[in-house]
Parts: sequence; C-alpha cells; structure tokens
Amino acid sequence: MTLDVLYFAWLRERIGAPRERVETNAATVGALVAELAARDDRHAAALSDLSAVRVAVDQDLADWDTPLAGAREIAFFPPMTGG
Amino acid sequence: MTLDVLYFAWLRERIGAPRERVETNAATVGALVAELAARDDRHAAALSDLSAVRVAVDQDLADWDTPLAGAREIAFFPPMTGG
Amino acid sequence: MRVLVQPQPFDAGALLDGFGAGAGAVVTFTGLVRGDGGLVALDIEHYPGMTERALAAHAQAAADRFGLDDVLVVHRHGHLPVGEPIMMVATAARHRRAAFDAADFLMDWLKSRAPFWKREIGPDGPRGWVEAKADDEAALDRW
Amino acid sequence: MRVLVQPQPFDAGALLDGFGAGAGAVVTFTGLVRGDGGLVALDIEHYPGMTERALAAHAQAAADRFGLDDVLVVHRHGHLPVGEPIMMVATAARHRRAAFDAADFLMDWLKSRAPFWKREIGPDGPRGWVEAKADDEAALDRW
Repeated sequence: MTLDVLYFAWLRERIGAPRERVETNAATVGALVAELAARDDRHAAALSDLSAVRVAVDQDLADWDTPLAGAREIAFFPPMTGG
Repeated sequence: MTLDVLYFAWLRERIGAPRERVETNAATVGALVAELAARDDRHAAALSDLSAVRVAVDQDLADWDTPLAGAREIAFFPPMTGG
Repeated sequence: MRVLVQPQPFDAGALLDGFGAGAGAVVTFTGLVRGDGGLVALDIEHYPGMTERALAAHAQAAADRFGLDDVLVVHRHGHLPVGEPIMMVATAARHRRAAFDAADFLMDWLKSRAPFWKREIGPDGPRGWVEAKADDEAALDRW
Repeated sequence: MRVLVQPQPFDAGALLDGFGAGAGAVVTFTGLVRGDGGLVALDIEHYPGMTERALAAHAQAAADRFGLDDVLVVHRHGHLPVGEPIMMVATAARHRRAAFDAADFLMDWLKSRAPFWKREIGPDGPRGWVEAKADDEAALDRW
C-alpha cells in the first residue's frame, strides 16, 4: 500500500522533509517505524528514541501496535506542547 | 456609647428601616442583639433566628462574641449571596 | 489590582485590555443573570463601604496566596435584567494552575462572604430574597 | 460550539460577544507568550487537518461531560511575539463548577494532546523546541 508519512517539529528537521510517500506492506505502526529507520541515517536518527515520538494514523493518535490496514496518512511528531 | 446599626436585605425590610442610632452599654454583639430584640415586635421578628443572621462590626465580619468596645458601626444581614 | 463596585454594566474587553501584561495565563469568570422559572431580573443590594473593602482585601489575599501578577474584581449592584453580567473576576499568573485556582478561590469567597444580597424579580414584581446555598458555604472549606 | 485555528491575532471581545447567552457562568482561559530568559517569540507549528478535528472532538467531549451550554476554542500558530495571546478557551454553563472544570479539563488536554509544537525564538534566532512537561502529562490523569 501507499502511505503519506508526515513529520512535525524536530522529527521534520531530522528527516529533512515534512512528508514523503512510502510504499510498504507493514502491518502495524511499529513495523512501519522499523522499515523507515532502516532506510538511512536521517530516518534512523529521527526514530532512534521512540519514547520521544508520538504517532497519528489518519489524524487520530495511535500506538505502535495500531494496524495500518486501510490507513492513508501516518504522522510522526514529538510530544505535543500546545496551549 | 452610640452605635450606627445597619440592616440589609430582609432584615432591613422586617425592621422597616435601613439604619438606626442606638445608645447602648452592651459589651458584645450578642448583648446588643438581646437589647435590640427586646425593643419591639419588628426587632424581635428580624432577630428571632440568629442562624440566618450575619453581623459585621465596623465593616468586618464578626461573631456574637465580638466585643463592641470602640465600635462605631454594626450591621446585621442575611447570609450573603454574591457572585 | 483593581476592584470596582458599580450599578452600570462593565465593558469586559476594556477592563481586560492590557490586563496581566507579562503573565502567561489569564483566567476570567463572569456571572450572568439566568432566566430560570420566568425570572425577569435580579435586584442586588450591597453594603457600600464594606463591599469595596472586603473585595479589595480578598483580591489581595488571592494575589498573595497564588502569586498572581494581577487580579481584577468587578461586581454590579441594583437592577440587573436577565442575561446581563453580574460580576467578573480576572486573574493573571505565570502558569495556568495558579490563575485557575485563584479565580476559583475568589468565586467561592464572593459567593458567601462578599456583602451582596440578591432578590428575584418576576413578571409581577419582587419574589423574594435568594437563599444562601449550603454548597456555596461548603465550597469555601476547600481552601 | 466554535473552534478556530489561525495564525492571526483573535479579538477576544468579539468572539465572546453573545457567547453563553442564557448561561449563568462563563470561564475563559487565555495563554500568552511569556518573555522568560530573553525570549522574543514562539514559533508554533501544528498539524493542519488533525488540529481542527482534535480540537472539535475535545470541545464536544467537554461539552458533553460537563453539560456545557457553549464552548469556544481558538488557537494560533506561526510566529507569536512575546506578550501576544496564543490561545483561548471559553466555557459556558449553568453553574460555576461546570464552567471552571470544563475549562481546566480542556487546558490539560490541549497542553499535551493537541497537535501543536512550540519553538523558542531568542534575539539571535531559534533556540530549540519546547519540551513537553511531565506535569502536563500528569495533569491529564486528574480527569
């Protein structure tokens, strides 16, 4: 499947782009992270400490175990600091 | 001593006046209340249920035991309903 | 710190213009006349002199206790038709917890310690004095 | 219910004009950029699309949970100089407890669940991303 993968804040800076198209067969968010981290040093650095990374699947907050079946847009970002 | 005694809300209505001058030797608020209640039916009715009456001595909330020495202005009123 | 006791409506926007400059958090509470059960208006009596003193003392107490950068209290008296604002408190602090708690504290105090008395006015005239609520008295024990 | 996500300043007075008509209690919280340690501005990044959805969902959750008559959330993004308002929530309810609690709840949620990220800007340019506070995360457990 084809996913839009978005990055925000320092994840965007480390990856070097706000979004990318990804072709994957990953079944879960966690499997997708493993694939992305294996791509290159930038991805590996951005995704090295997952305790500092949050994820949304189709704009809903999700977990590493969240399945990707039917998903279109995955976003990775640091803990939020709104308000 | 001479005191200005003020009444608010339904105490004012039952007494029939917003204030009166009172000559008294009462030592405490409680003693003053007893003198006032003995004056006439209006005062007696207004001051019959002291659980529903609050008092201020010189514009500070006070108790029945509060001494009157040096006081100028005593106010009686129902529990407050501000805000 | 600013305390206003007045019969006329207040302009919240004007009062809050520049309020809490330098603070990170501003909380306001506004109380309005609710038209429950055909209520037409509230007549609010107060104790001139004591009201201003008591409001100022408690605004200062809240500022000290919660480390406020600024505090504002405005309370109306007289004839207030349904829908009109009765009063407003505003608190400014570095962080949200202090601003929230100070406004909450001030309101609990105002409800049962500020010398105001409300009378309900219906379509046929005065109905009676609003009775103090046990809940309001109990709320004060939280602080 | 009204949710606004925008870069430009908001006019709190205009947004609150008529807000909570019929309610007895209105609480507002406004967050402002504090100039701590020579801070010049905050740059606020957000997640367009998700932000609006998440704010609307949580405003509705607060309205349901606290029985609100009305709720408003406005949050800015982009370059916000020191002293400027970042965001505001407003809650309207019959009684003060619900209005206070709903505003408090919405703020705890916004601080750690709304998709915004703040970067500090000093006199020499960007300093770094603001880190999430453990306190803010813990505050959510109250609800």
